[in-house]
Amino acid sequence: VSMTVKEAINSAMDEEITRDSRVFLIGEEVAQYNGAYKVSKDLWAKHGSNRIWDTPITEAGFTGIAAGASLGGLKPICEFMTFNFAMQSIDHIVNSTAKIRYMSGGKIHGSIVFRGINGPAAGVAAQHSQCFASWYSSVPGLIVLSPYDPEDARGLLKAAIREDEPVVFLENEIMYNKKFDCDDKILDKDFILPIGKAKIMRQGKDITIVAHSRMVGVSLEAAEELAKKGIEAEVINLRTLKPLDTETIINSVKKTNRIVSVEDGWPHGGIGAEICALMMESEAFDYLDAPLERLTSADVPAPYAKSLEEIFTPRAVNVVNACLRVCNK
Amino acid sequence: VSMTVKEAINSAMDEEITRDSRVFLIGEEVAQYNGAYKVSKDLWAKHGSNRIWDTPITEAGFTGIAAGASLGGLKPICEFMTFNFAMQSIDHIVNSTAKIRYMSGGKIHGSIVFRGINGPAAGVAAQHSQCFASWYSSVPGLIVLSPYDPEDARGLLKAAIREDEPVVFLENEIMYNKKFDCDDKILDKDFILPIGKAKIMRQGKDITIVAHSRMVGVSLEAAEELAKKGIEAEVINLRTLKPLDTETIINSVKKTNRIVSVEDGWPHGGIGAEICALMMESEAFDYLDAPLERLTSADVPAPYAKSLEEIFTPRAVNVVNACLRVCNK
Amino acid sequence: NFTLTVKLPPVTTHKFDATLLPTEAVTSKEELMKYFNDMFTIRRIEITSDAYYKNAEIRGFCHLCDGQEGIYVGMEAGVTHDDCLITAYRDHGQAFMRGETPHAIFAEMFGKITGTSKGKGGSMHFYNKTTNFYGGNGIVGAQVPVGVGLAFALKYQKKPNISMIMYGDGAANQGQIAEAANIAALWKLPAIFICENNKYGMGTAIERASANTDFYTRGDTIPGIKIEAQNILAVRETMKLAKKWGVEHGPLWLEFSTYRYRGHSMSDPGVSYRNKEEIDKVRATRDPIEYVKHLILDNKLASEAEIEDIQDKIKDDVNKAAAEAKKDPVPEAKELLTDVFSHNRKYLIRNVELKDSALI
Amino acid sequence: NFTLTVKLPPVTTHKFDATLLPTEAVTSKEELMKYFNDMFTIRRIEITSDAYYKNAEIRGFCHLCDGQEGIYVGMEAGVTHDDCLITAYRDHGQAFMRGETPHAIFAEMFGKITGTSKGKGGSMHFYNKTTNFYGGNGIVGAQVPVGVGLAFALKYQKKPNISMIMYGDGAANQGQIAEAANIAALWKLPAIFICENNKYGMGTAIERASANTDFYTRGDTIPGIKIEAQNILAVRETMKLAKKWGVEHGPLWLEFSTYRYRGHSMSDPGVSYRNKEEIDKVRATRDPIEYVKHLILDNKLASEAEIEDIQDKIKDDVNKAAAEAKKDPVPEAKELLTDVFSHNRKYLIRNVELKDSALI
Ligand SMILES: Cc1ncc(C[n+]2csc(CCOP(=O)(O)OP(=O)(O)O)c2C)c(N)n1
Ligand SMILES: Cc1ncc(C[n+]2csc(CCOP(=O)(O)OP(=O)(O)O)c2C)c(N)n1
Ligand SMILES: [Mg+2]
Ligand SMILES: [Mg+2]
Repeated sequence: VSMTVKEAINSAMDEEITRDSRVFLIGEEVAQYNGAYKVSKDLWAKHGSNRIWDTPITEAGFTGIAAGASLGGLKPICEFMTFNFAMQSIDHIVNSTAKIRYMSGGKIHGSIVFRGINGPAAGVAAQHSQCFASWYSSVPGLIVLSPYDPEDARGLLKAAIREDEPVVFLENEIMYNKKFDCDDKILDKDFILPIGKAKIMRQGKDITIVAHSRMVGVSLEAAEELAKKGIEAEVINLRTLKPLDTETIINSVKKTNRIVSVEDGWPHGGIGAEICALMMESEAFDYLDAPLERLTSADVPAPYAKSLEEIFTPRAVNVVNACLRVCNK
Repeated sequence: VSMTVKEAINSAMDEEITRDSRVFLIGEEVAQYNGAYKVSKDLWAKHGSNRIWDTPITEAGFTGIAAGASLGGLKPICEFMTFNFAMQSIDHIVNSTAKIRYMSGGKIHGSIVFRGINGPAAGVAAQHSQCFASWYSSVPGLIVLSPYDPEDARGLLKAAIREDEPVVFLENEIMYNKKFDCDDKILDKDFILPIGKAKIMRQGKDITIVAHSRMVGVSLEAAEELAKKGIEAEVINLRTLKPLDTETIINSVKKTNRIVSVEDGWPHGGIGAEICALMMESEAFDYLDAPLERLTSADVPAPYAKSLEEIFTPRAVNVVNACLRVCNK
Repeated sequence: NFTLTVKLPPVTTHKFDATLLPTEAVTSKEELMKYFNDMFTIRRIEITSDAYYKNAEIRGFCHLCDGQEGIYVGMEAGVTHDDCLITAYRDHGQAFMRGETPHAIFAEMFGKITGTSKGKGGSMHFYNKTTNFYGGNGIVGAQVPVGVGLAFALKYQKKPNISMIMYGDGAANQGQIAEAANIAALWKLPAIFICENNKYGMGTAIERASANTDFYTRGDTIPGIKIEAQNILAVRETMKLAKKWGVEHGPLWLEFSTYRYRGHSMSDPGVSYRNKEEIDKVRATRDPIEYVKHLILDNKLASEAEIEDIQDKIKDDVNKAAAEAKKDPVPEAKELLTDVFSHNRKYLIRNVELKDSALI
Repeated sequence: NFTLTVKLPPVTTHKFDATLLPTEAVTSKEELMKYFNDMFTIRRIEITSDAYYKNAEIRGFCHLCDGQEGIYVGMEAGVTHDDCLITAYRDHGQAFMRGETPHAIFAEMFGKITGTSKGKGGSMHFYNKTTNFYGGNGIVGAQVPVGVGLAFALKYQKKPNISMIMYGDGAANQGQIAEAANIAALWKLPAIFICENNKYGMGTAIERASANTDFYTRGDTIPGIKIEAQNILAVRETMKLAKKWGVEHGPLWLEFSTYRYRGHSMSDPGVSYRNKEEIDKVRATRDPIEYVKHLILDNKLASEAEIEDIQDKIKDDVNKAAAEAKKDPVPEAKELLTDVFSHNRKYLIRNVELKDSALI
């Protein structure tokens, strides 16, 4: 089946809202406007005002309300038009949601999905382009998912909604309208991907490339280039950022002995840094023939100008360069 | 001179407020109450209501106001009773302050210090114990400082206030009342420590221990223990977390060939992870005789009970254990 | 059955028809004795906490509520445990009224595994899911949107209940309260906003923190009522009305005039920003326990001696509860890593040293 | 010198003595011609932006302000550039009025190094430090506390100026606005809160977003005034008054009734949540440019032909400015790493590949 990432998210929500009466969608412009990016297209028309809720532009307010609704036994899907705006309400994600099971000794908890656009998009400049993958991954009590393609988006979003924990689900605007040929199995109403499991997108024996979200595509593109140069890269799509699928990464490195990480977040303490730590703290270290190289966005706020934006996030050429270096080529 | 960390912060503010009429202190209870932790003791009495401002309990409001005042040419010291509460206003630190120089092509900027208690304190449980060191360090446009002792506190806070950039200054409640014997030079009104420079607290040839804030003390304690076992640890007090003093760390590792990182933040993407990345991406890698081991707080919200809190953050025994392992002892 | 009719103190309203408000309340010996019991127990819990804190058996922040007991007892007399309750860190009174025993409350503050949150939360983090008590929140203002979310869940599930959302006068200026109020008003949620105006937010008097100190008007379009909350019957009657209003019409904004006898928390002597006379005056004229005690004595529902016996017994029970809680075991090291996620699936939870991590 | 006295439209107030408000304004040919020029220039900038956007020469978000030009021009006629100005992402009009040329504005949107922010900010991020224009902010509501901070700085420095803080009807519900307002009121800051009520926040009509749509009352204790802001003279007179009030008394809350002709941003056709008649009606009856044009023509200050010449010239100038901006160079790769910190000291700024980092 041919499907866009947006359609995958839309259909996953549609089906889960149908399946479980506790599930509802809440956010800005999600109902009557069909979503600022049309991700919730037709959901309001189909499910009505009791299931799809338009909020005022008050992130702290509606995130807290979604959190409270989850404590009260509902299963909210809380949409942020982008995760940049969730900085206004991050306290509710962390302090009202993630920590509450622990603080209450297991008595109180919320099952809730926080989802929306994360990371650099196209031409929207610094305030609309931040990647929060690593911040949320650092918070105990949160599960963090980052889909790449429609298969990921459907399978992980359904898993997230059915999960009994607070889940942060990071989407990518640039990927929304990308069409993929997908296996028909993903259409199954119960198509669920396991949380905590990465996917090997491409087998390879010479070097491991670890990426998530849009950077998986960039890595696959780089892998094609590398293949032309005789280097077979294994590309890992992390899918879950917290908890990381350390096993898949380690096993790959045991095979390839080399690794590069690719992300469009900032460098400091990013997913790449965490993978460096994994290399240090696991048996993978002994298999490394060369140190890991990180590719990240530049350590600057996202620029608007195309000439700069293009070189702000990792491109295939950067991945190729890094892999060549790591392979000593 | 004998001085507590609290006195160091207090005197640094006092002198800088005296020195530069643009500098003022703003925050909750900082004036008439002398600060919730008495860090601003006597400042209001001395400098008056035009320099020391009590705010309502509205972090988003007063942080934004401080940010705006800095764009308007003042030099605010914006105190958070703890950085946990700054999650309500982190958008202003990141989007209204850190990014603005870049977004305006260099036209607009703010010189401002955000300071307050960071990280686990004693018996205050999960919502009051979060370490934000790595989050802020990830944001381009911010300088992040983390003092350990009164020398650090005075020298770095003065540097921060005089700096032309937004600075996040992370204090530690447990350290506030710790008294240190300090060199008299720190009393100098112009005692400034360089931003971006770490300090070697203890020379050693066998292993490098990198830490910041309270964990420097824990590391020094561990180093004493290790010395008894014949291992000479070099303890690095990072002081500046962003930009990291990579040179000092690398040089130390070149000498010791072994390294352990210690922090009381959560593991994922922490300062330790970034140091792992530094090891991977610098010549230090070639000097490592063993992989780095990270010590961090456990990956759980901070517990209240003493029996759990004690083992939630790294203790000297953990540092000793890790160093012994890294030294293959 | 003997009943007593009591005149209620005057009330101020905002966009609310004052004629709907009761001017008197009917009560009974049984009720008054129960109120006395509950309020006095709460006060003893606080006094005992104070002592244990000073003895370093309770750690960190500890916010006592003596002076405000009438609110916690009065509220519950007007609603049921099917109505949700959420508050801030000053939560001992609510924890007790929502079914926690003094033993479990002390155990929590002592950091014992028998505590209401297994010792993981401490003084600021009491919860009781079975009685719909959602905490206990250390972040000023944060409980308010969360409480509106509880109201949302009630309405969504078509339950005939309200969510009672408590916050302080200092918290009142938090923008998220305005945000949540706006949504509650738009969606007509059964959210009862309750401002406990005890005149200070930490060391700041209301006039220095709020441009508008008429907290009952701060819901803007939401009708508001201000009452003297040192009168437990006023609290009770207001909550009865609020429950009916909330279920039928939507949000309501209450201001409860009260006073805290103590400093803000155990680390605040509470005397630098107000004078002793002020405190003494409230103690002498507006104490919620004294009010009920006088009703009992004046109407000869019990004798001084009987009241004293009751007090002694409560004092004794609370002391014993604390002493016993002290003997309970502390959480074992393995508890450090539990309760991050549910037990439905296993995740590796990392410990300080990686090798000590566990699949939980 | 010929002057013209114009009756101003009716005004609604909140806690403000309405008799203080002017009921008429005096203007001149010179003024009116300038207003016409400025407003028409802004409109042409927007129309031209629309065309370039559709041609993919402008990227990302682009929020046009046509329909609201009277506000930007009228405000500046009542204040000076020593008064601070801050707004949200719909900021082209303000950028022009605060001294940026159409060339520099287009260059910014085209991502050119000659843009007002070297192409780093784009449509939402215009600033001009020398004329005290502080942006341009993409985060709904965030500019409001920042603007109050600018007012704080003015008062701190004892300057006789105000800070004008613009936000939309949708933004009006942001809690941080309430927080900042409370502080502005407590500290009597010269902060003028200006709600541009254009009836919609993205696709949401004000009634669905705000329980209280009387935005001029939302400052609570802060006096408020609501005006018909399609009338440039009403805007100007209100700002004159606001400046005096702000410097002398403190904050003031203004609601400017206006309308946006376009969708929310270039990606919104703007017709699903409102109908074409509504838009056409405003265009026909409340257009700010038409209002001034009629004043000019009715009072024979210029002829139809003269007006048409002016329009042609502006159209031409703006077109040329855009065409020239198109030819400007884009920022070079090395600009990626500049402007993170000042140039006073050198920090290593990391690039995508570590090896490409630079000490800047
Ligand atoms: C967001 C946030 N800011 C600051 C604090 C510190 N703090 C805790 S309680 C408090 C005072 C609150 O006063 P009030 O709302 O009147 O409640 P009361 O303590 O009087 O019951 C402050 C400033 C906090 N916990 N959270
Ligand atoms: C905190 C935040 N939430 C959401 C958005 C997305 N957003 C941008 S503009 C807008 C609508 C704002 O409407 P209004 O305040 O009425 O201003 P107008 O666009 O009408 O000028 C929204 C929802 C944002 N930029 N920031
Ligand atoms: Mg109070
Ligand atoms: Mg609008």
